[in-house]
Amino acid sequence: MTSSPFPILIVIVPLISAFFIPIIGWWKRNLCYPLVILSLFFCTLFSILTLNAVIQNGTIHYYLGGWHPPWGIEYVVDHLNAFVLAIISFTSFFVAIYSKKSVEQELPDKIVFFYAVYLLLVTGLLGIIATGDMFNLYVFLEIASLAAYALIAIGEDGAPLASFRYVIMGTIGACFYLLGVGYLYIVTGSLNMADLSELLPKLYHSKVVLVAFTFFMVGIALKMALFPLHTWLLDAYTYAPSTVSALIAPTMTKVGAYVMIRVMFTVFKPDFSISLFPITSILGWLAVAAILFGSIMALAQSDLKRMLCFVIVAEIGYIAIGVGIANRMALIGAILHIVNDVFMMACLFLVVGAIVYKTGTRNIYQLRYLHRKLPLTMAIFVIGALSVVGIPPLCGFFSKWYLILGAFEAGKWVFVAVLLVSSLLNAILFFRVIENIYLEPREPSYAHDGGGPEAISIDEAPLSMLIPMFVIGAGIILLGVFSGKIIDVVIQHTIPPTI
Amino acid sequence: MEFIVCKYNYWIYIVLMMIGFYAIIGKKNLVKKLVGMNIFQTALILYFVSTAAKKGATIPIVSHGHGATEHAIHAAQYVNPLPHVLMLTAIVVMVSTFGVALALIIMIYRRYKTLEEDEILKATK
Amino acid sequence: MIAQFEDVIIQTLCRLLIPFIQLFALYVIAHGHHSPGGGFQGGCILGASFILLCVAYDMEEAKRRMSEKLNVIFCCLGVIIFGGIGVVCLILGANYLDYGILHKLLPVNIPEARSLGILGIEIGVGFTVMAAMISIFLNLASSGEHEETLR
Amino acid sequence: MEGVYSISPLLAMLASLIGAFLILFTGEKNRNLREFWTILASVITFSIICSMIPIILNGKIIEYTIVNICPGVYLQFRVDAFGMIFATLASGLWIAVSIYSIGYMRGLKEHAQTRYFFCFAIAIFGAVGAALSANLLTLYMFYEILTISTFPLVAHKESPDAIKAGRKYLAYLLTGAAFVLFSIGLTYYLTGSLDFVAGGFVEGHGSKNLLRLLFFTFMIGFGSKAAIMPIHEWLPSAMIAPSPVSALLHAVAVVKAGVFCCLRVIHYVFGPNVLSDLGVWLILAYFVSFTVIMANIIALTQDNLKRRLAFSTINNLSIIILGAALLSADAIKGSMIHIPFHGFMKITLFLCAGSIYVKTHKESISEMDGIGRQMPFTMGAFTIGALGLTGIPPVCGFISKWFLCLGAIEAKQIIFLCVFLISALLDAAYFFPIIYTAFFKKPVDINPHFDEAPILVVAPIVVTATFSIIFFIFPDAFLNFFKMATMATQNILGIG
Repeated sequence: MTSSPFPILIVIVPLISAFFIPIIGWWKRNLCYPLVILSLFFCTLFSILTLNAVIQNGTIHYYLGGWHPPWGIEYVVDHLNAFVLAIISFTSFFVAIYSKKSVEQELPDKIVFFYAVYLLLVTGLLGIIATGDMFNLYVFLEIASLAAYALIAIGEDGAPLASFRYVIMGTIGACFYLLGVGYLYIVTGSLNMADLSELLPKLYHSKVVLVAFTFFMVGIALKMALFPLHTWLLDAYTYAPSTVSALIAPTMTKVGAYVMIRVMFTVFKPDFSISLFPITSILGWLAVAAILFGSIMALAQSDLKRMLCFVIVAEIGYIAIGVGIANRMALIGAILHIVNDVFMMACLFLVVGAIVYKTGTRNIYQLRYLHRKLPLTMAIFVIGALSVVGIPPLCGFFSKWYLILGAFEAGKWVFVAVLLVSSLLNAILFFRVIENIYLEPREPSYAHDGGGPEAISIDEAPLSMLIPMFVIGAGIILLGVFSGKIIDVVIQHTIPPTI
Repeated sequence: MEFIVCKYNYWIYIVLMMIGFYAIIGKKNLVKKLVGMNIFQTALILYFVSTAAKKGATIPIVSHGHGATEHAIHAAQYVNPLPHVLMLTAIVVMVSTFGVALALIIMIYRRYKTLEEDEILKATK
Repeated sequence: MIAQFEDVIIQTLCRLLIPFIQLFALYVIAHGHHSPGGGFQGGCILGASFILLCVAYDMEEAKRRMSEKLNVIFCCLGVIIFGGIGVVCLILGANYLDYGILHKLLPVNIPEARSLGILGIEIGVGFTVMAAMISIFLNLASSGEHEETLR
Repeated sequence: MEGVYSISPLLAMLASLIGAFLILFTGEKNRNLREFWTILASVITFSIICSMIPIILNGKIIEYTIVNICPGVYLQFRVDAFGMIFATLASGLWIAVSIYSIGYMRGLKEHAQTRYFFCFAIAIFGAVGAALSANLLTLYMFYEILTISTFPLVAHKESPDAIKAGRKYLAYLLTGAAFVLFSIGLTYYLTGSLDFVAGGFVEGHGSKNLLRLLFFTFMIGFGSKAAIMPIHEWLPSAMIAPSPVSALLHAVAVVKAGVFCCLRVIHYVFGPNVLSDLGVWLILAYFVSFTVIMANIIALTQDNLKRRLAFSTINNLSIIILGAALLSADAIKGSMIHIPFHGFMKITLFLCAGSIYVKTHKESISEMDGIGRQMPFTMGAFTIGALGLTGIPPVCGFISKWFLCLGAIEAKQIIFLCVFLISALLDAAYFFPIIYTAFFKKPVDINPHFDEAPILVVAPIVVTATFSIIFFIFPDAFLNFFKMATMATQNILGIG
């Protein structure tokens, strides 16, 4: 049976290009960058076409090698997949465009391998999302993680150690996931997600299934850096090269969140994950801890990138809180937040990369007068920051809105309070930075001389950095304004019908 | 008692896994941590392979051509190949993880001239 | 890191053994699709033969026979062969890695096309595994300096 | 009520938004062009909004839907009489304040003027958007835009004090916004709808106690912007901002938006029936009465002119909310027309304060001896505004206060009648000394000759002061504030 080849092409295009790059790199090193751009462009194109096809005709199944499930590996692209695929490939495309100058500056002699591993990482991420097979998911998870370890390790001083810790934690997470797969396999004899979801309901009271589910949740929580298991994230993302953080920070953890939603609501049915086992309430409270911890710890940071890493911990908490509340509104919020967060984090980390590229510092207190030097970059930073704070027309607000509605519906007032408090904490967080950038405190006596450090003139980041930042920034606004449309067309189909 | 003895393979894998886990958490030397990680992963492989074990069964290959006399055709006659295949893939993944981790350790060693975690932390402070 | 001494017995034995090891590796690769063996195991053996060369002589000798550049190219080539065969299937109108469709290209019937397709895959896997083995060994043995010569 | 589908509300919004970005991109290099954009945008916005007045007066409602936000909630504009009052006020005074700002900013050679004009335009965008919103979520969106865009204006001076004031401003308003968001979420959860309905839509949803909670979280949220007493502290601090900004904060956009939102909640979310049923109106009324009196007493003690005006603003805002909370027809009408009338009078006062600052760099009342002789136009306008706020007849403040008092009597609440009267007395007690100081005290320095601020500064002051008087004689002049307030009141109370 042949069907639309897009699901496999999305994964295969970056994979093969990844291995062409070293070969081409030796021949002509300058060709690497165009090749990466080209392949990711096709990747984005295919994933958008897939999304379109899914919206029009429903779920796409693709059987690798023509083997039908449950024997062969199946790629299933439904609304949730297609949407996340489009977002991730879109982001990685623009981060790749952005990477040129930054990589030339930070890693001048590793360009060839950088791009090869970059594409491998994208392959892994897209594979995780596209596949419909539990074990295949594990393989892609490890491909993505391995590429991430390598990319993080080439960062600045503390990077190798941070990366090593990430290796240890990530491997444990992956092993737990694999154990979960093993347990499910011995009770059902299947690895296919759709097949499993049909076989499992009869076994819901088996302890083995319960243990498998627990292993899944712990493993995935490690990979997505949910609160008590987030420690690897901070150092790793802080010390990674700018481009790498800009790619990994938005995507990796969000893909983890996607896997969690997939396992909880596709492989296991909602009536198992919600009613038979108190996992949702555990998740909810962990998420509360994550949000508060992340936001408060972020306040204590003077390194902009590290602060954003704590913000990621909090943002993951948002997604987890939505899954933890587990009603329709909250899930819409959680899935919307996956998308929004990819954009917001990409935007902020890209801006940080541009700041580092231009000034070489990430210290919040050394950013003064930067709005004179990098006016556009800073404007985009403000957009991203306000979105994280949750100012309405920007996308960050809408996911928060749905989460709050969901929490109301579930009668979980504490969650509502936490969501609101966290947006206040975020406001403190980002306005502290904005204030440092934009306001130029001076002695009152100089208040009216109309002067200031006029010597600082505009010295914007190069165009190859500005365009991606601009696109992502515009994306934040558009995602916000059209969030209702997105939910109508895509997200509402991703919610399991029994919720 | 029967619970323990009859499922000895699971117990072994759990014990191995915990040894590995202990090494990851308890040891300060990075290489020992790595070894712990490997034990952890190996325990997993053992677990998978042992689930597929079957007494008196043969390999799931239909020999042909070279005058084969016996085929294992019924499922009871051969061991389940799938866990082995999965583990083959998992081993590759684990070897690559191991390789990456070793490369990282070399980088760390070059930078700090030590592999003891507390000394590294002291050096970075 | 490897001690720089030369032992005539070891070196001679290795010189005798290595061709046979490599031949055996090729056999394992070539028979992977219908008997125990395959690209993975064969690739490992092939890689091991080079590692043996390194151990018996020194790394320079091994690098002379298998330069790093060539090694990386082999590594990439393997994956490209693998993926390429899949893409060829895709182009011919079947699913990815559905080798049966290769009968359109090759003068064989469908089952044989399947068999040949898998053989192609095994060869690709063999290349990559061999290159990866050598690369890991060289990296570790040179405590990471190997990669610096790659630029 | 009949709805008309028209793109005008969107056009009005776009005019100010595009204007803002034109200002930003023109930048410091071409100042005249930049300020031309400001004026152009304000005039266009104002004229588009005015073009909608006749339709509203015909008893119709203008609607325009942009996009669906979540089930049952649209990003939507719906222009009714009450929204129209605020929209005309905000956009109309924008013209005056922009002209004044040009004079003020150039007069003082302020820094970062582009940022100033940009944020100003965005703030007006937010205020007009809030006025035209059809539902709570749209309202919240513009409310937040307004909050954020005002922050750089408050901290404009960038002195440590100004930055502190900016932080305080954000802390109060964003906390308030969190309360608002909570309330909006709860409203949606209880009713499944967020659309404003004259007379309220929460009736019959949720338990009484839950509705009481909802009402108070709403009031805390929007009250933070309307500076009701325990949460008013940011407003006097924000006086550190340039005078046109203070005018914006106090008369045009920010606090008025807070009051506007409060009134929207009182009359278009809850409605008089529910409120009297719940009994919360009385609590709110006592609360704001306290604010009315306290603010005036504190104002008496202030020497800084702008701080004194700030407390006067707190007082007037609470008067508006008190009127709305009394739930009687005249009180509602009075409070609604007090929004624009107070706007015109207060803007006059603030612009006067700014004008004095431009010319003499004086901020304290005690330094202003005899300043009226030096700046007769400014101080004349100041006198008109002060008389108006006290409620003395030839100025429009009398009309709104008259209706408020009538409303208190109608509601049979003599206490609140007393509150109105005492507050008027106290108004007199702190405004008249200023007038006395300005005109009758001997100037300290010996140059009492005529020396006015630049024409661009004085002209808007004279215009707004003139309008304050015109509105007394013809409350319906030009913009039909009175008719619209009457219409809105009738809709709320379900009469006619």
